[in-house]
Amino acid sequence: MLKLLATIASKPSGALGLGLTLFHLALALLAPWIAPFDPTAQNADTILLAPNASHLMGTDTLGRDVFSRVVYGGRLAIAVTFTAAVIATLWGGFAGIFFGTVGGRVDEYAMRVVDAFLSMPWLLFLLLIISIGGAGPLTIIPTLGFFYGVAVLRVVRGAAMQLAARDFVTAAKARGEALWPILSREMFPNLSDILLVEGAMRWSWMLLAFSSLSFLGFGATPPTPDWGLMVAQERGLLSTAPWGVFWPCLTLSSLIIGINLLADAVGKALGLDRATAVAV
Amino acid sequence: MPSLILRRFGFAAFTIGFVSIVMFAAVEALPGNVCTSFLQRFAQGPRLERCIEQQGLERPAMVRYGDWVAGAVQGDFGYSLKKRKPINELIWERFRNTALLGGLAALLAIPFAIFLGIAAGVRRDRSLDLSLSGAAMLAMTIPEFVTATALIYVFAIVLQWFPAVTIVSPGAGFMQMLPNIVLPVLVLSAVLVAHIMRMMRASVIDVMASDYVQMARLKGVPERQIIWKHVVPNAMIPALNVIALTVAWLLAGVVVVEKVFNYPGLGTLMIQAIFDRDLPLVQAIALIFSVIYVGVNLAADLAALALDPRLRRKGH
Amino acid sequence: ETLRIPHELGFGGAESMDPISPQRFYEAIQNVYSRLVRQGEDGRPSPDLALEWSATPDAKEWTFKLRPDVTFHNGNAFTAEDVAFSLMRTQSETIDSPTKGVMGIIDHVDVVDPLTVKVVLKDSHADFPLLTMDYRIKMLDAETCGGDLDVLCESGNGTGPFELVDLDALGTTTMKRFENYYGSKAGVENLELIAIADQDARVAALQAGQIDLVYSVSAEQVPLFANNPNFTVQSVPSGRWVGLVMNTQEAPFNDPRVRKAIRLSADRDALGKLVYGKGGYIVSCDHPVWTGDQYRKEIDCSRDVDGAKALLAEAGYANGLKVELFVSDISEGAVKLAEVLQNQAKDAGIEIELVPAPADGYWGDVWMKEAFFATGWSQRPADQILNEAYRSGAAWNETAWNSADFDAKLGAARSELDFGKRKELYGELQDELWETGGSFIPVHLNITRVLSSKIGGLPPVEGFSIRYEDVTKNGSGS
Amino acid sequence: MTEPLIKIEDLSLGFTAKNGRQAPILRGLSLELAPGETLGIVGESGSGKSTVALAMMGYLKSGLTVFRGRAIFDGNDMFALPEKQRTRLRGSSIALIPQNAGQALTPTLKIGRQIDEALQLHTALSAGERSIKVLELLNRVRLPSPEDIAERYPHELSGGQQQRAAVAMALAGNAKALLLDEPTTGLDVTTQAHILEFLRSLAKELGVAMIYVSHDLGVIARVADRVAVMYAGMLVEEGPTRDVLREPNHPYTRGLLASIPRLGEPGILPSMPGVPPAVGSDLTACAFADRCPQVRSLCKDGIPALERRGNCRVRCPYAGEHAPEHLSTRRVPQVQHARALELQDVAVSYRRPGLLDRWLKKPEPAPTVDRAGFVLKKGETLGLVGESGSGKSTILRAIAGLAGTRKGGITLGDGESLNAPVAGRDRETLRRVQMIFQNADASLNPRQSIGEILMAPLKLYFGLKGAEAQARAEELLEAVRLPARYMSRFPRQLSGGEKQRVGVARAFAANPEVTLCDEVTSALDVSVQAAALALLTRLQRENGCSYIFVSHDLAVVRAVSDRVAVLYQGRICEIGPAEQVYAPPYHPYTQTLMGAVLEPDPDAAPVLLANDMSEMAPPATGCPFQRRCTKRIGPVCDTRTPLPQVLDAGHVIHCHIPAQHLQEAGERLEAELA
Ligand SMILES: Nc1ncnc2c1ncn2[C@@H]1O[C@H](COP(=O)(O)OP(=O)(O)OP(=O)(O)O)[C@@H](O)[C@H]1O
Ligand SMILES: Nc1ncnc2c1ncn2[C@@H]1O[C@H](COP(=O)(O)OP(=O)(O)OP(=O)(O)O)[C@@H](O)[C@H]1O
Ligand SMILES: [Mg+2]
Ligand SMILES: [Mg+2]
Repeated sequence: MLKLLATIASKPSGALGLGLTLFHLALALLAPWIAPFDPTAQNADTILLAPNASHLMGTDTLGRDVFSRVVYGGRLAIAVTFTAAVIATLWGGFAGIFFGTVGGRVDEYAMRVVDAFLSMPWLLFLLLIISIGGAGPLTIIPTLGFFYGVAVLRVVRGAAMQLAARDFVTAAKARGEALWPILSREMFPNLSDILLVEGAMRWSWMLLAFSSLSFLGFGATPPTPDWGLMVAQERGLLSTAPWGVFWPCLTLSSLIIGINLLADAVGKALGLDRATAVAV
Repeated sequence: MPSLILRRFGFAAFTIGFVSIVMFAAVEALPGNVCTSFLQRFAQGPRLERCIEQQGLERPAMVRYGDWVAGAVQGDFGYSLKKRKPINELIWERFRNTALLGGLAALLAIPFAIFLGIAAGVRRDRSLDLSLSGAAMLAMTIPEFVTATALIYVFAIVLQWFPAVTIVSPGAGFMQMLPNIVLPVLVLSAVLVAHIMRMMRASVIDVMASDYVQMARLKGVPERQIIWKHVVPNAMIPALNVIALTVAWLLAGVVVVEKVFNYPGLGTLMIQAIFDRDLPLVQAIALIFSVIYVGVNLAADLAALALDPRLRRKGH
Repeated sequence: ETLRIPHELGFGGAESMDPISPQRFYEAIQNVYSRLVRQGEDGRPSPDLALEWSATPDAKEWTFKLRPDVTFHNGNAFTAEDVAFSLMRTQSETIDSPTKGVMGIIDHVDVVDPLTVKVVLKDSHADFPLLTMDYRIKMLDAETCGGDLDVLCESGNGTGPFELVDLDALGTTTMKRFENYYGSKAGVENLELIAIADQDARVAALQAGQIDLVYSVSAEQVPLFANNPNFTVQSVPSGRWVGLVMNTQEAPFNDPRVRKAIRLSADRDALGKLVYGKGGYIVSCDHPVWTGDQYRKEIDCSRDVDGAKALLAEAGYANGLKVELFVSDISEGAVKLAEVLQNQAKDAGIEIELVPAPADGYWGDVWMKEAFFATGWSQRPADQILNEAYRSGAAWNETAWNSADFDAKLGAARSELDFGKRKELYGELQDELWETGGSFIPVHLNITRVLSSKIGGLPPVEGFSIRYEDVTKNGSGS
Repeated sequence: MTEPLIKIEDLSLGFTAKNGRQAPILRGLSLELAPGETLGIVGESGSGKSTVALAMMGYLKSGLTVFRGRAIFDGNDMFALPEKQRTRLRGSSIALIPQNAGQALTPTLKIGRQIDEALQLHTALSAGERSIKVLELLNRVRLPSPEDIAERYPHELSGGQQQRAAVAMALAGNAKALLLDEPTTGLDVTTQAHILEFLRSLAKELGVAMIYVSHDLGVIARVADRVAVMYAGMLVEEGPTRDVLREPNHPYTRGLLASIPRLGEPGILPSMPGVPPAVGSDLTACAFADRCPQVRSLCKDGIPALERRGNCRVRCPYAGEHAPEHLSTRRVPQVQHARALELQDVAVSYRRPGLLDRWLKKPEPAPTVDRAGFVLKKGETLGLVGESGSGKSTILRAIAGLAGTRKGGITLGDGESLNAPVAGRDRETLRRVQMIFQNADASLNPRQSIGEILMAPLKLYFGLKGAEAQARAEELLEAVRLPARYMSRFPRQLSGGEKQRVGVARAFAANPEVTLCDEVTSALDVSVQAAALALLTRLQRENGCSYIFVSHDLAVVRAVSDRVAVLYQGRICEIGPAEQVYAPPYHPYTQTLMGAVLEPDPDAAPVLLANDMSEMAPPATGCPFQRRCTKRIGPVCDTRTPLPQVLDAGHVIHCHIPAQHLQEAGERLEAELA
């Protein structure tokens, strides 16, 4: 693990990705200690101040400190998408390994269903679910987790199939190992790299999706500080108070870039070529 | 060959059927029904009864599903709860607008992206590749609503080249639409180009390392000819399906783009329908999008079939 | 030249050309039809189709002298018959117009001669011309409308400065100058009403030069245009407000203590400052009558968090109250206002969850449908607004305010001929609204209007006082 | 001597290692090739054979640079030439025929189109003339119906046909020199023999010079005039084929030749110990010193020079000294009377009819393997030979319980049925049958240490855990002659031969009664192969277990088997004691196989009997070999399944032709081969 980190950090893009990701995680975790102001505190005397010494990134239309809001602004998005990414990776990964290993008719039929799911417009389906279940993490996390899991499943299953054709898996099957030891001991260790990279990639796309939802009004709701919501709220003032839009955009994009670079670097360090993954 | 094509069509039909079931089931699974979730506090008395009657909710789910599908095939998606109008009257104009937006974006982005992907893949790790890949990475990670906002600021407000929001009558012709869709198409294309380019690049790099490209070199084929005759068709094959999937998934971004540009398309209609909890309308739009997506995938499948002689072998 | 103004698509395409329809297409009827009495620049009644008017001493019978030689867009002559028709249909039970409550005071209308009408009221009303000044009391052609008092009349055939060319509420509605207009001919040849539901989008469209004016922008949007030679910013003090509405029949708002607690939890001045900027507003105490109105009652409505908490505890919400508030970007600052109240009410243990709704169709779909939602009203005279919004059964009685006592007092106030006593009665009504009403009206705000600097002839006046026929573009026209 | 066509002068090339050090792949190589001459290059995998071949075209794989030396073709220094001229030379004057033609042909272009492309580049012919020329070329490489082939895509040709198409492409530019990089590796023996004969005649007809790269000395013996033996990027011996093969001078060449099994002298061969030095490593001594049986102190002092000896050049100061004789040991049969395994009339098919097929009442395709029956005694080795796709692996998979549906019965010696698939067998039954796989690399989980790999069966079958399992695993390693410290290593840290030993150890961890060996040596270099065969033989002697040994190499099978079964299209053609099967009478198919065997002997010539067409599926009725048989006797071959003719000592031939005739035909072949 340490060696992997060292390999990643040895390339500038990998180091940048790692740095950005860790930086954002730290920011989100330590927000209460970093943010100088209460991110929801409105103040009529500090409306739309340009960046200055006490408000490093200026203030918004309700006089709230943009810096504090930006620092807090990733918490919900990161928490929601990270949970969803973990769910997606776990279930998609497990199912992918399972179907890739088992093969045959079961796999064939399952893949039909998976392909059908993949050809659903995910954002719209998410919106459909939201229209039924209402907006909120409890709707969004399982839905994101499920849909992105389908994509993970597809990728992992492809890799698992190639792996399952290798003789050491045949050897384990011939030896009479039960399914579970085959999945966990023979298959999983060889696919964990792919899962790691897939998970990271999906996580970054989910961040993008979640911020889009927030922007549309289906993700975070006021007064939660959230990057997507902040952009939606301050967007109209781009020409007079650009800081209200600029900083949340910058932080959001830098986190996504960071995760992307990190995933690329991890993939390269582990010898995977993952540029062909679907950006779902 | 014909049987292969039939198979693809069959699968597309299966997919649409499956998606429709999932969507129908998702709505069925909700506590209460379409009417109660629409009427909320007012779900009682004659209003509820009228709604239930109008939506035909007293019939069993299977029958309703059958009717829904049968209607949808004929372009009849039922009745909007909120707008109190047949859904097909509501969506046709907007479908046209969205198709114009998405279609134009795809039409421009795909060839351009493929070209860039080839350029980057061929010049792997050189400055052109690095700058293209870097730009792609940026375009992929910046949310569409941010790009859109920035473009509006620069091109509509500062330069005043294009309108900031879409202002056209529902029946407007193409020439009237044109200035309005330049910016939305740009935003959608940027993301598409980035993703497809990356994919194409990876595929080109793979193919460049293949034995047959080495062989072509050793045969004395000039580099340019190697790229266009040997690399590109073969790099396209694996990329095609992935491109289709990406195009399909990314076109969901029209919802965001339409919202930002106030564009009268299916996306904005869907957002409104969700706010209104007008589930029949939401379902209809989601189904239409699914059909488009399946269509895109089908097109990619058929293109792959045309490109790849290996797929055409019988019984494969 | 074409003047392009936005409309808010508040009814999502269901906009009607009948001025008294609940879904009246305000921007269109404003220019197509005329009133008997229009609102002058000072807000006082000024002649329009009626050149002069007078009342009997008990203020029960009002006689209007009409303008001669006026024709409708279709060439029909405008006569006293049309006035009688137009006034009487406002009371139709089947149409159920929001004006019904206000105009219900009319008993009948006598046609004295083709250019004279006598309006006989059920009760005395000293300020009756104020009522006829309402932007919906437009004169329709009885013939075009078929003379039936009980059906909507959406012909668009009026006497106004512009005639309708193409009605397209979802897109662009076009009008052209009416050449036989009785007043000064319109300064622009064409008028386009462009549907843009979203406030941000309207502002963006104005910035991009796609439209020529935005009726009202919020305080923080002013800097987008200030110091920009391409735009003119006008600020007009007015009785306009953006507020929140609690349905007094729905739990938990059916408990007056809850309503009062929410009202007490607000710091109105801070709210005004946050939402409308310094000086762009006048604090109000949930009474719809603004300081510019002669009947305004001054009330003390300073913040009282403890009081609010006590009331909540009494009402059984000692551990806090959680409510949903439906808001949309309908009028300037609506969403921000909700956010600020959310923040302020938190201190009193009231948790407000904001439920976003689309602006497009808000007035038809959300307003008056939910229990707690945003609203916006233009300036109206005291009598009109109190009757229109608080008389039980009135079409736009958004708080579902139902008090026989209140209704009786309303009647008494308008029939009271003595100004002092009348003012006192109106004051009591305002007091009652503050104590128990369902409206949250934190401030009355200045209208901040932004025009393209190509526009001329549009003085900084209240919205209902604008005369679009005088507006010019690029110095063209008269 | 004429002016050489190709001249490589002191060529060193390689990659630059991370620390900036030059890591050579070729070390000071000098070679010459005269027009019309064929040079064979042999050596173990990784010795740099392909790199030399490519260097002759002035081509370097990405990442490689020339450190020193020149490659001169026809008077041009290929590496100094401007790119444009180099490109023009390639494909016209010097052409390459790749190892895997299937992968070297662009999949999306028709064969005709690809040949046409070469013509367009290197000739001035018009389009019409070119299309005639394409057909002519296809005809010249003896492809049937050229018009048809020209319109096909590469995947629509068989492996041998692809190889021929590649040759046609190489010939398009009227090349003076052809480079062939293992053009027949991966092809069946029969196909390989056909291609080689064809190449030989081509070289004679056209007078082109050829460089033939192969690790198979049998192939080189057949085609090359001169042989260059490479080791660790260096030439260790070079000279006329006959001299090198008959009187090898370098100990490495001698070792190599000694470890190749011969049909005529079955036996377990000596192997060379150790592994070659890592690619790119710094050499300060003779690269072979560590593995050399005759090593002297002088060998470690420096890299010996290439010295002339007779017609040859040799890189060994002690080349002249007589080496100790390499002795092969004959296997002592261990066959007991008791049965270990019995197959009765087994059929296996992979394709189960789908719902649709069943509904349409489509006739079921003939099973992949049919009527397979034999008995395996305790301590016996049964060899299974046959071309690729003949169902060898399928039979093993059926026994192991991995293959699809089947009929017939498989039983262990004590009557325990093996009809159920893996999931339906109990632990004990599973334990008694074990498999060893072809590709050692793929058969070991890269994420498990050797210890874990060995302990998995111990835990599964014997419930051994912890120290006990550890101790037993170390014993197993000991048994395959690997040190106990390998327990904690991972597969990637082992050489190919070592990995195969681990695979063997894993199978023996179960203490099996029957071990199924599927091409266990075909991925190994000959010297390593010899060691693996010796290991298997020793383990059998020690454990008394039985083997089914699958290989396509007749000589190897002969060396290790007591009995041999010859398989064609999933049907047994001939089965019997090894010495009987390898002697007349032969089944016509056996005879075809025998005729195609190439021995590292300059005088041995193959006898090509049947054509080399490859069949995709077994015929529905009649003799499986009917379509390729040269001795067909009539329609009976197509309609009736041949009955077994039982000869003495359990030798069975499935053929309609009377054994007497087969005997005579076989004797004629013997005579021809001798
Ligand atoms: N581009 C490269 N960079 C680094 N090492 C390389 C490169 N190409 C080849 N090598 C190494 O050079 C060595 C010689 O390779 P080459 O392909 O010439 O061997 P070979 O004798 O043809 O082996 P084989 O019989 O397996 O084909 C191999 O160990 C290979 O790993
Ligand atoms: N999993 C499978 N599904 C379908 N067909 C298969 C499968 N495995 C093998 N076959 C087919 O069965 C036939 C016999 O294959 P098998 O692998 O047993 O041959 P083999 O003699 O081992 O060949 P090789 O020497 O190439 O290993 C071939 O035609 C092959 O295509
Ligand atoms: Mg090689
Ligand atoms: Mg096999």
